Amino acid sequence: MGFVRDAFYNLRKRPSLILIGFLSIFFTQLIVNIFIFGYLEMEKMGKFSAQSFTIKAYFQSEITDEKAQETVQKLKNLPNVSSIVFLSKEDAQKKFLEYFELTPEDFPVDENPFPLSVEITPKRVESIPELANQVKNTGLFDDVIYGGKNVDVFVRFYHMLLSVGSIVLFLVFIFSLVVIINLIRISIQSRKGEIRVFHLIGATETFIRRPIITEGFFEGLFAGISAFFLSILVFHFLLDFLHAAFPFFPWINLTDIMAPLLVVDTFMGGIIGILGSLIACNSVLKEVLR
Amino acid sequence: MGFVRDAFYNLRKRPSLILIGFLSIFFTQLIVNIFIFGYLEMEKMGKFSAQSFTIKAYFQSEITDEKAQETVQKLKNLPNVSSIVFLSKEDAQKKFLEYFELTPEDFPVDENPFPLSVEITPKRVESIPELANQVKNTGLFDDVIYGGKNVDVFVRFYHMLLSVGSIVLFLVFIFSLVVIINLIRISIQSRKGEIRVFHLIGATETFIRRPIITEGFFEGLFAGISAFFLSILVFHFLLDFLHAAFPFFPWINLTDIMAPLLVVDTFMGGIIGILGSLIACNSVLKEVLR
Amino acid sequence: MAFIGFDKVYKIYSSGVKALQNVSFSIEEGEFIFLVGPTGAGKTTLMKLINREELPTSGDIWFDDIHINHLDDGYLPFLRRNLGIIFQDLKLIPSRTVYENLIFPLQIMGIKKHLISKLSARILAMLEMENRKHHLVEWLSGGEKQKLCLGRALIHQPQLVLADEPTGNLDQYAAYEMVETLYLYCREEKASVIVSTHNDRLLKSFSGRILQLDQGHLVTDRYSRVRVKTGF
Amino acid sequence: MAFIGFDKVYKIYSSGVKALQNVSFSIEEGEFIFLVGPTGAGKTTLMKLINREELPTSGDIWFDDIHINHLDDGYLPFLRRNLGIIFQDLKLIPSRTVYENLIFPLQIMGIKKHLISKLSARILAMLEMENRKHHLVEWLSGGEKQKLCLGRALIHQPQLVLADEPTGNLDQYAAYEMVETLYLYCREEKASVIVSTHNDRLLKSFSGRILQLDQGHLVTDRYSRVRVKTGF
Ligand SMILES: Nc1ncnc2c1ncn2[C@@H]1O[C@H](COP(=O)(O)OP(=O)(O)OP(=O)(O)O)[C@@H](O)[C@H]1O
Ligand SMILES: Nc1ncnc2c1ncn2[C@@H]1O[C@H](COP(=O)(O)OP(=O)(O)OP(=O)(O)O)[C@@H](O)[C@H]1O
Ligand SMILES: [Mg+2]
Ligand SMILES: [Mg+2]
Repeated sequence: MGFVRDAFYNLRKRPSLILIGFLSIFFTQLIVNIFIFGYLEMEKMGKFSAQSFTIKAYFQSEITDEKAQETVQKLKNLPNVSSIVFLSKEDAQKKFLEYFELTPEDFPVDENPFPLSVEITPKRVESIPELANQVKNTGLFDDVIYGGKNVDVFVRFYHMLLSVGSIVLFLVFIFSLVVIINLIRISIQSRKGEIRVFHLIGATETFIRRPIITEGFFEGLFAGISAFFLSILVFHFLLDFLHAAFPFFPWINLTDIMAPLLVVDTFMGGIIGILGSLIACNSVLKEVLR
Repeated sequence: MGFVRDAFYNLRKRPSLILIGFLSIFFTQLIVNIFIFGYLEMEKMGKFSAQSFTIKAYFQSEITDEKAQETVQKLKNLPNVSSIVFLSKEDAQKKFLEYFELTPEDFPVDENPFPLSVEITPKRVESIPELANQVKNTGLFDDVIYGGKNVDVFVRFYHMLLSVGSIVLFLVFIFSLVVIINLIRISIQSRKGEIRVFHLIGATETFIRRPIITEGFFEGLFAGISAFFLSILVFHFLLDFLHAAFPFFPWINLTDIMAPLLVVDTFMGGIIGILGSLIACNSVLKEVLR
Repeated sequence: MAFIGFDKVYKIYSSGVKALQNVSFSIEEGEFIFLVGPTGAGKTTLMKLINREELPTSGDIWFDDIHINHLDDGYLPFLRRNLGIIFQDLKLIPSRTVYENLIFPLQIMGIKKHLISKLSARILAMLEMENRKHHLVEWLSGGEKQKLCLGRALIHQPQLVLADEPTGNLDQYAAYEMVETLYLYCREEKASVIVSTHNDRLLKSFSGRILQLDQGHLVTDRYSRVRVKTGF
Repeated sequence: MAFIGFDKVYKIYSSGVKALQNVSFSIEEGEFIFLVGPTGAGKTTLMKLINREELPTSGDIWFDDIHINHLDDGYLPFLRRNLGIIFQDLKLIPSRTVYENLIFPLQIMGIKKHLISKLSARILAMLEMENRKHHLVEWLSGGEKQKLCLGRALIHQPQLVLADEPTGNLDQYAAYEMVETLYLYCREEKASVIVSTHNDRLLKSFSGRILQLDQGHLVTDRYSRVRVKTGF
């Protein structure tokens, strides 16, 4: 494991380089973490709000009770459906009368005019429009209605976050990578003389690369882990603040985001470190060794 | 101007360093720009919404018409007041009757029960709570009311953005500075041999510093200006998207943010560049020159 | 088959300088060779060609049955491990210690720790630098650095030693000692040694073959035999 | 008042090495001095003290009425501009051209362009390196680099030249030429010149004062007069 010791030796000898590499990965990881936070928060909001949004679908009048029951069973199996309530004509009438505080006597008619209907609770808010469409497409319903504008706004926001988020994450990843590649390049170039001497007295390229790549890996890893800890700290205070400021909002729990953050940070840090140093080695070693 | 040419020579010789420095300043400037964007957008929303929020203040019953008129003049001069409308008892009664579609005959009373009142339109939403307080503190009013919860939420968001924003901006500034300091350090260290030779044959420290600081300045400046152009491009598309997605929202105009962005980016870039290279010189030159 | 063979070798640098022109010779195992010639004659260039630091513009170079100028880059390290080189510009790493610099050739070959310390102890004793073991190389005087280079060139017991102007910073006595060390190494290990030098007093103290370069041409190739070993 | 004065100078490095011990001497303007002594005797150290690269552990050093070891750092550049130094390890910048390296001392002093080109043309002619003007220094042979160092040391016409082992990579003829150039410079410009060398044949070719160091002690301080100027 001599090359690990060598890597640490090199890391120690170039504090400025390390600091920049560290800061860059760290900083970009923070941004990644903010997006993960935002995404998980959105998820939570989506789940939470889903309970207050339902889809109401009214069967066409010619549909029989049995046919309707059957349809309900089918709908229940759709992946986005959390629960589904079937309202018979009688249930509907009862609900109507209760709502207006009337008795059946106040409302005497020959035939019950209320249609059969279902009330579907979706698993997630953002799936409501799609689900409503699916229900409509069965062709059995007269009318399918849901929370309309509110849901649409939420869904639009959700998609915006996802698309902007993935673009930003991609950019941030590229940024980290470019920085690390170039830092390792500089690190190689600042050891140019040493590396040339090694090569001239018979070191193989593997011998020269190994500590450099180890160095990159550890740098990325440490930066990632540090970013994790700082993020947790920041989010801790942020969530405290948010809970205090908007207590009725469904804020995420710190413990829920810890595992995903840790995995993403260490993994991404390490990958960026290794990938960066590999690319840097390939691009600059040939030139240094001539 | 030999040292400017020298600075460019050095910049050209260390493309990796330049790239990182550039990317870091660039990236942090982008973040700064996003906050400037957010801030200006908030400003715009504040101004826009202000028109739909007014403060209503009802004079105490013992206040005379003249005293009230006088107070109105005074309030008009408060810095946060955009406009103020005085309602006499008669105006109030007329308004009430109009609202409920009644005629004076429907509402025959001896004495007009309506109090004197004013309706104040503020310049900015976020100043409403403060303004309301000022009005209340005159001691002449029975009751001062305004949009309540909506305004409070907006104001809370506004302050959150300001405080989080200024913390983030500060961090970002420090980050840029640390990166630049360390890059210039590396740049100095990678020229260590050269600088030592210069010093040994009689170069003054000023002679050695000048191209380094020039180098830092130009690096910062270019990164800042580039960040400006990219930001403008990104905001252009973002605003297009936002206008299309939420057309009735008071989105900012691109032309409104161009000037502040340009000033902040070039200025901050240059300052970071100069400051960074100055600090780097001081900290590392002594050691290199021993 | 010769140990080292140069066959009509030309080396013309990109700057247009003709460093070697039509150089042909061959060296057997165990030969001791002085390479002489004025400044800029091409001595260092010749050594760089053997080391494959440079490729010849034309001509062929053989080393122990290997065609050096057609050698795959991957085999380069294994070629170089057979060589022990004292570079004209030393090529030490100033920020590392004497000991670290000395054992680089062994580390590179992945030699075991205990063998490294045994070999290095012997070399340090030979150089009389035991007490400088942990000094940084940048603390050494010019002559001390050159002695360290000798140690680094011999520590892995190479088949061929290239010593490029190894006595430039040494006084006459130390210079004689250094060349004597190389001469004995050549005799005892049956290794070939090529010493480039400007110091013609050394030529008179050791028998050996003399290759003389002038403006890139090999102008002399002769044996000189020292009748009475004079010492210094 | 002497031009250069050493008064009971000791230099003990942090590693514990006693490089100079109780060294006292003085040098007048226009003197030509050989500094001799075996490897590690302290020659380079003595020159580093004059250049203020190192501070003495104790004792005083004077240069033209200036107390060097009490000199404020800010005046250092102005002290050094009076010196022309050929460093033992050359201290050229390999990635720059011959011309760029040559004119650094002039650039540093802010000399005007036309004067720079006039002075550099003269030096390049003296070195016979006009055709190498735009070559990178890393392309030069060892001897050529040393000649370039001579040029850089003289181009700004310093009052004092320190040449530390300037002939290590030169053949006997080129070495003689280099020392002759320094000798003539000393005569014509009334400058003092200190040449450290291991090459005792040079001592026999030029008259001058000889300072001999041994293990940090100044053991000899004598004049040698060459009766018949032999040349080479
Ligand atoms: N990389 C290079 N590019 C261009 N020219 C070079 C290069 N290396 C050496 N030369 C030139 O080739 C010629 C031979 O150089 P070389 O170093 O072989 O001489 P040398 O015999 O070792 O001289 P010295 O005794 O001064 O060390 C010289 O004129 C030198 O300037
Ligand atoms: N920076 C330093 N730190 C510690 N010891 C040093 C340092 N520089 C030189 N020395 C030691 O001081 C002694 C004198 O060194 P110096 O370089 O002056 O010798 P020199 O006479 O120039 O020898 P050479 O002829 O080999 O160049 C040597 O033993 C050397 O190892
Ligand atoms: Mg050579
Ligand atoms: Mg010396």
